[in-house]
Amino acid sequence: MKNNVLIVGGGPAGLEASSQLQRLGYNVILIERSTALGGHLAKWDRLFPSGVSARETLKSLMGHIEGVKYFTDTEVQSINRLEKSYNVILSNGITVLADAVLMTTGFDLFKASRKEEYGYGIYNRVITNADLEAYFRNGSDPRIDNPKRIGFVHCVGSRDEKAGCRSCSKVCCATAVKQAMEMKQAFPDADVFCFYMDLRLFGRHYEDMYLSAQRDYGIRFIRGRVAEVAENADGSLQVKAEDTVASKPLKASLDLLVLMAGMRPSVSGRRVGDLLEMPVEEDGYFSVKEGIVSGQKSPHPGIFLAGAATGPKTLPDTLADARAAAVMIDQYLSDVFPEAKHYKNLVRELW
Amino acid sequence: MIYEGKQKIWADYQKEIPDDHYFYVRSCIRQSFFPASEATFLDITRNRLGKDIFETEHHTTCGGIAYHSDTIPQETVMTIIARQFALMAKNGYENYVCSCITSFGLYCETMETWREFPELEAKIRENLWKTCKLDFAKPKYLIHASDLIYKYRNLIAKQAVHKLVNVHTGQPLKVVEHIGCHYSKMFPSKGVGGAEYPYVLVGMIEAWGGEIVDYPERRHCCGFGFRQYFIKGNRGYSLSNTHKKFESMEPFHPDFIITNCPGCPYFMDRWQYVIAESTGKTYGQDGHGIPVLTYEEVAGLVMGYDPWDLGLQTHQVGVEPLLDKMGIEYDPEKKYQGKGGKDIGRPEPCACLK
Amino acid sequence: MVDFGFGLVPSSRINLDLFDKERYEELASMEPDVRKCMSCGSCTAVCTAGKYSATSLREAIECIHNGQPDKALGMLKSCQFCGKCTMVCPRGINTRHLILSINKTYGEL
Amino acid sequence: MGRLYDLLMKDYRLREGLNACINCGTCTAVCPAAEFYRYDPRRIVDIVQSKDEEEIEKLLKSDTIWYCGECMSCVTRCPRKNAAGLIIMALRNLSIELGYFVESEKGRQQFLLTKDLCSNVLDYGYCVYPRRFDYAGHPEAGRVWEWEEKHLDDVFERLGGNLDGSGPGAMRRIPQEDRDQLKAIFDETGATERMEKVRAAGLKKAAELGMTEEEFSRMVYFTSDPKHLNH
Repeated sequence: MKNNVLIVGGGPAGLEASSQLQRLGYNVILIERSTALGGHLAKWDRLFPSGVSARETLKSLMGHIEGVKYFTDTEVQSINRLEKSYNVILSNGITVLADAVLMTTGFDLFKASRKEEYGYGIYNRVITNADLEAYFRNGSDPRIDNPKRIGFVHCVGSRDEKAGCRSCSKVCCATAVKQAMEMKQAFPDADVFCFYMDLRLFGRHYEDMYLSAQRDYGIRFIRGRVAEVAENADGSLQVKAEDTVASKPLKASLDLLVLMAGMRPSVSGRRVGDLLEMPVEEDGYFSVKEGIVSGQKSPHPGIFLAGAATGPKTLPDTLADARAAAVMIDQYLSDVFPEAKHYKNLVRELW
Repeated sequence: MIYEGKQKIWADYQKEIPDDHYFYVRSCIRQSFFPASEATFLDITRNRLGKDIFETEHHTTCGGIAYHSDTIPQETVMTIIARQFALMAKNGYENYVCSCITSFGLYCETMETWREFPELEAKIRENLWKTCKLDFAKPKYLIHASDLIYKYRNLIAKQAVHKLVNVHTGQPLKVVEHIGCHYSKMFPSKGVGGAEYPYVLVGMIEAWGGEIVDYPERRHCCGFGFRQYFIKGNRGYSLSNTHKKFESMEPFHPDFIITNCPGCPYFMDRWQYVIAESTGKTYGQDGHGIPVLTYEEVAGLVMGYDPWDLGLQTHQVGVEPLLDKMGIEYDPEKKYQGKGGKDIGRPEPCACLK
Repeated sequence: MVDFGFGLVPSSRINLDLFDKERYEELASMEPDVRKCMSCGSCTAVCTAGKYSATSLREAIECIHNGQPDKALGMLKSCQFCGKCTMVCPRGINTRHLILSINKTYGEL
Repeated sequence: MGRLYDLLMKDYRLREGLNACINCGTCTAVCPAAEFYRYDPRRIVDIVQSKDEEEIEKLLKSDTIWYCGECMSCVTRCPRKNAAGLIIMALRNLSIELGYFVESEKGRQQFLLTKDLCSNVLDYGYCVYPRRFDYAGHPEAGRVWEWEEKHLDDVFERLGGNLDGSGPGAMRRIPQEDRDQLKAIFDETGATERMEKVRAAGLKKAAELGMTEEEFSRMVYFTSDPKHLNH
């Protein structure tokens, strides 16, 4: 008999874990609440630092899940803990007896309109990082009309206690630098400004990206958080910040302002977490059993976590986390269901 | 500008404003420079709308201006405030409405500080009894007088004699709003519409037929700055901040400015005069300034009060072009007359500002 | 004109709209590395002239980017071209050549 | 932790207003004073949280802390829920308590502010009193105020005011018993002591400068060194 593993959330973490667990000889059931697999990756155009296509990346992830049973437009309705496993009823009426559950519920993008002073949804030429990716994908957005002066605001809904989100979203700095260069490619004679508090370009090749943005694209980095945005009579934007390096207030007129909306804990993921009585930390993300040595284990036996469900992560972080979770789940099931071992070995020989 | 976006935010900041029975507290600056505005507020609410707005001669300044000029300790201003609250309770009221924005902000801050530091509240309670033999009390509802006119805006519209519409073109008048800094910048939830897009004045203008124009420096302070005005050597600060606002609003050609803070209309009116007389620059049509009105004055005009009963003659920027646009009849001869037509002369004309 | 005993105060707000792009491109053509500055302040930290005068290459570059080249020139006028800053710049900018190029580009202002 | 910092921490406004600052500059970006004075509220918050005694003492004796207009625009925007405006008020309070305010040109202005505003409150029960707001000292109040000042009683009567009258109304005469209570509050809560302290420190400074009180007051009221501004 095969062990069932239920994976909640069909984003990159869910996809990667599905393919790994399937290869390890488990019967994987993947559910996704939206109509398509892929999560935020499905909405992105190119990925930092190298600019590879998000479409291609998603395609290769999808390429490894043949045989995985997945249901889209499907949510968890109820979960009951049995002696060794979980009895899960799905919104599509199907009941799953899961020997292990993996939460890959990901993140929500911060609702930029909550930073009222930036005027997203009020001033016509204020957009978000997600809007810009959509523009790169389908090439049109009425708000982007050959802009000559473009601004990027880092830390929108990150490192902001007023907005109720203290944590850093980890990916916005690199995304801003990437998108700034892409806009420069699209509009070569535009002036591009990035307003940052700290540039957190920690990953491999990220610093090169920053250097290139300065040296090759002439992008101007200004250390100061944008304090206020307003609309001029001609429809352009007036942006206020302090240039903290010069210790002086600064203003600029811009044709387009891009808000780097940060990561927030997934609301629907939290709903499933509540069904499982999964503890969350102050930042709203799920707690793990031990942060360092087993960051994929939840405090409950048989419940595992991967990806942004346990805090902001880059895509490579997320995929690595998913693989680690697969191994953790394999160890767990091997201990709890030793009788299934023989079958698993057969499957593994097939691969 | 996407109007629906603002509506979403306004929906998030709806504060509860009781319909009736208020203890009314005046503003030092409004009384000194716009006494008719407070008289109009009381006449509209009491006589036109039949509300119970109680005033006692025993209330005083809240001490806010002295406090924000750093001349009296926090404990002093808090005890004066406690005294005002106690008078409210003593007279059987629990709804407190104040005419001053500095007071309003200070009341909010004081109550918040008391909530956070109960030992301080206890100390103030003790001070109050020691000094005034009054029992400590807190208002159930604390609102600014502009909140109340906002609340009644549609009742006022029903009695409207004039609309905020240019009778010659049929177009709504373009209005710029200026919210006093201490209204909601410290406590966004205490203001109608919040801190970034306050609705308290916008709501009035919309209800009375005008059109609000947003401009980049809308949120910027008028520049009063307390000590920055009282000391002559500092007035450049005050002047320059108003100048910054007018330079920013100029391209939008507003017909007038509506304010809810006692100081702002004085400064935005008088600094236009100073800019005109010292640099020759004016911001209204052909040499005129842009009239800066209190919300009581605007409500009064809409309800058909005589402009000179509203005290519009005490503005340095002439309001006649606005009255003409609104089709309001007025007698230029009566503008500067005292009670019963008494001749008390008239101001000297300005060299530059019309 | 009436004298009120006070008047408008000059604004010190940086206005990025005043940034002179053409002239900056001239500078960048002479010394492309100007774009690489990340305002770390190493140059200013070791600057000998900076100990005795308001000399700061870090601030000068900032001023140029902020459309205030005259201020930038002021901050460089006491530079002795000792070259210490070149040794410490983590981005490997030829700072001496940069300073010369700044003076050349904006000097005649 | 140093002495001055401890004294500051006694002030509720500092306890309310100071959380860890990340130097993002949103306060300075919208500050009305930062554009027209040599002023950066972010730096002040940073100095206070550094707890550097020397730096804090410099601050307390400097013009810098007197540039703020207390509009509190900074409070709305801070991502760490700091209130630069409240921190400034606490610094000013301590500068006055320690008598440091007379060391700076802007600080000395407290000498006049305290005298004028407090006497308005105690004598009339108002912070502002029209008969004490003279056109000569306030030419910017306009030709219209020049006229109002001459006919104050008539103007108030015309506009439904009650200048110095009995009963309620605008600018009424506030009954003696109520002003007595204000005085009692001043005595009990340290305002009277504050007034005397500020006056004494001001007069001492005047003497140091070899000036009479009138000369000192004139200097304080009129002078503003260009060094405060940006060039």
